[in-house]
Amino acid sequence: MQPTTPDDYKRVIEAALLAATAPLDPAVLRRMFDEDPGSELVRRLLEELREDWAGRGVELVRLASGWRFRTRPEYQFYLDRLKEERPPKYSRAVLETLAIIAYRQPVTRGDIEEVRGVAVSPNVIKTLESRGWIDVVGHRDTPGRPALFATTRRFLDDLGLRSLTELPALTEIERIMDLVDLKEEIKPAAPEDEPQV
Amino acid sequence: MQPTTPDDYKRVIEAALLAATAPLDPAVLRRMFDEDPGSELVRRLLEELREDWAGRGVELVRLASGWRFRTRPEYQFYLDRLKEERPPKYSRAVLETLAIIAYRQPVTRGDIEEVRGVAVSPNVIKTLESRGWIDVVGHRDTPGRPALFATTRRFLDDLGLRSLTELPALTEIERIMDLVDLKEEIKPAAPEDEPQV
Amino acid sequence: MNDLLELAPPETPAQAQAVARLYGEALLELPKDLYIPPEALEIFLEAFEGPLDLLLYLIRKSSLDVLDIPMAPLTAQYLAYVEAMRRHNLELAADYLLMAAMLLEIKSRMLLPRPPRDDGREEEDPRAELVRRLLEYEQMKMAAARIEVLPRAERDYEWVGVLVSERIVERLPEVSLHDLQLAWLRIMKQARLTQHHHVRRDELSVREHMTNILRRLAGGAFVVLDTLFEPRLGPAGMVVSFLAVLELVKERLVDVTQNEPFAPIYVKLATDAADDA
Repeated sequence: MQPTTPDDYKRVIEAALLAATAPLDPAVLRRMFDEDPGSELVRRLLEELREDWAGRGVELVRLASGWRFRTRPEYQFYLDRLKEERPPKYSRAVLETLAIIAYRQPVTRGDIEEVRGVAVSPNVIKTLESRGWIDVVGHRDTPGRPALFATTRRFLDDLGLRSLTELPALTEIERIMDLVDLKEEIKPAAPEDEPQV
Repeated sequence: MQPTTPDDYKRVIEAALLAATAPLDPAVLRRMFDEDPGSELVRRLLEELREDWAGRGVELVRLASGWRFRTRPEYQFYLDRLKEERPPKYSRAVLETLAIIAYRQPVTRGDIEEVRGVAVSPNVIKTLESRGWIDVVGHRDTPGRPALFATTRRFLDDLGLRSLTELPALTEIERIMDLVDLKEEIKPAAPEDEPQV
Repeated sequence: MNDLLELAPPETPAQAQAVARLYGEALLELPKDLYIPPEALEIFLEAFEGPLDLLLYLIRKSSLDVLDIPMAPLTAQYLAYVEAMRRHNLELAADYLLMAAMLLEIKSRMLLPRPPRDDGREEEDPRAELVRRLLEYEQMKMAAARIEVLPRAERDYEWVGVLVSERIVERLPEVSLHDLQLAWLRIMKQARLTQHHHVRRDELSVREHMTNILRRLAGGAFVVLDTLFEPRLGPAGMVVSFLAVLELVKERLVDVTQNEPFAPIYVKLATDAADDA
């Protein structure tokens, strides 16, 4: 197969760019052919290709070191779901803090520490705040005027709840607890609290 | 951007397949969407995509572990010129070992040596393992518990096969061998298969 | 693939003729056929994958019938090769010597008369095992050649893999209700050692309203109490809202003021509490 028409050249260039693992420079693309199509034609074909791919999930872009196909950012949402890697997990400290805020709101850091029996690291609060799941809804009128934390709408949205009352009922939890306690009598083992996020 | 028309779904699927680093199964593709387009539609869109790409430098193929885009072999001549290094050439020892594993799997190293009549170098096995074409699928319950080797899906994918049954058929010899095994007195009139392809 | 063919030593036309003449005859002319220039011997040997490969070459080159191998000439030819190798001090693999022994053994058994077996069936041909191995090896050798010519990734074609454009977005952990439940479960288990928390659904509802009211008051302004109650919540909702206000007062989170009887009741965040809310 010897490319003769511009379309022949375009097909080869397209295949090369789709399979490339790095951006390709027009000069490099020209090297593929016995008969150099010339920089003028290659440039024109690259522009044509860019237009051919307009409106699709993949676009041809010109970068500092050459041309490259890449997926459009709008498609990342879907491609992310193909990723093998499991999403990161919050530490136990973060989850427990979140649970306390969710069930006992509004609460101060001191309240959380009292329930958990350990100090709450500022990072834990920061993690939940930056996620947009908790915020400060006021301050308690006690010495130091500690901030009162509560969960946000966003928290409900992200967990698919319409209201806090849709959180798992605690009675149910306590029933489970009793079961767990029963089991633990046989084999007691509590993992250590990991300190950080 | 929420896909609504079949074309929307097709664009996402195309982008996913173009960006994938391994074949993608229809079931995996469906997982990208909040609203499952259903296996019927996905299958139809894949067929459509395959046709859309006909006559271009890249083709959509169905392999053992799913669908994947690859360049057409006719274009390799050009793409080779962009390559920094040559693809590995496998020695006869490697290829014969691969053939024995492919056709007789699962086999131990001893089985391979029995067929080839010579010791199998550890490098041969290592070469095939590091290419991801074979792996250990178990151990034979004999003294020394030797490892049992089999070919992987990647082997099928890399050779463009959907299943082991698509491997090149073994030669007529097989039939002759069965006859030998039966110890029948037979003088085959037909000449032997020519030794090469 | 031509590789395999190229590996075989080149034959002169004279050799080819000699071989052809031998077809069907019981004997091979060893010296002519076997002559290998000493400098080529090493390369020649490397061309073979082992004794089976060498035997197959000898058989195919002489167009012998693999199912009816003339053992004497084949053995002689094979031994001549092995001897040539040995003379040139090439490291001779044990596999080659083992095969030599096997050939000699078969040859000697062929010379002996085969007594009829008790069951009346004919005694197995001493060559059967050798033939089986030769055929199986040849079959795999051909299979290897056929696999070799299959279009192969990275040699005959490339996988397509365009760059995935990724905005630098931190992948956020996912939390499920189950996670929360488990977290709470752990907390309660620990807390149980000291005290017993009774948090009921009703209470949760009150707490949600407490949060909502605090948000309403976040500006620090006075808010008319009545406006904190949303009629759309129904009587139960109104009661819960009211309980929430009472709870907030009890926890001293809000101040409730009324200038005179029947005047509007105002609610605001507790003194100074709104400053940095």
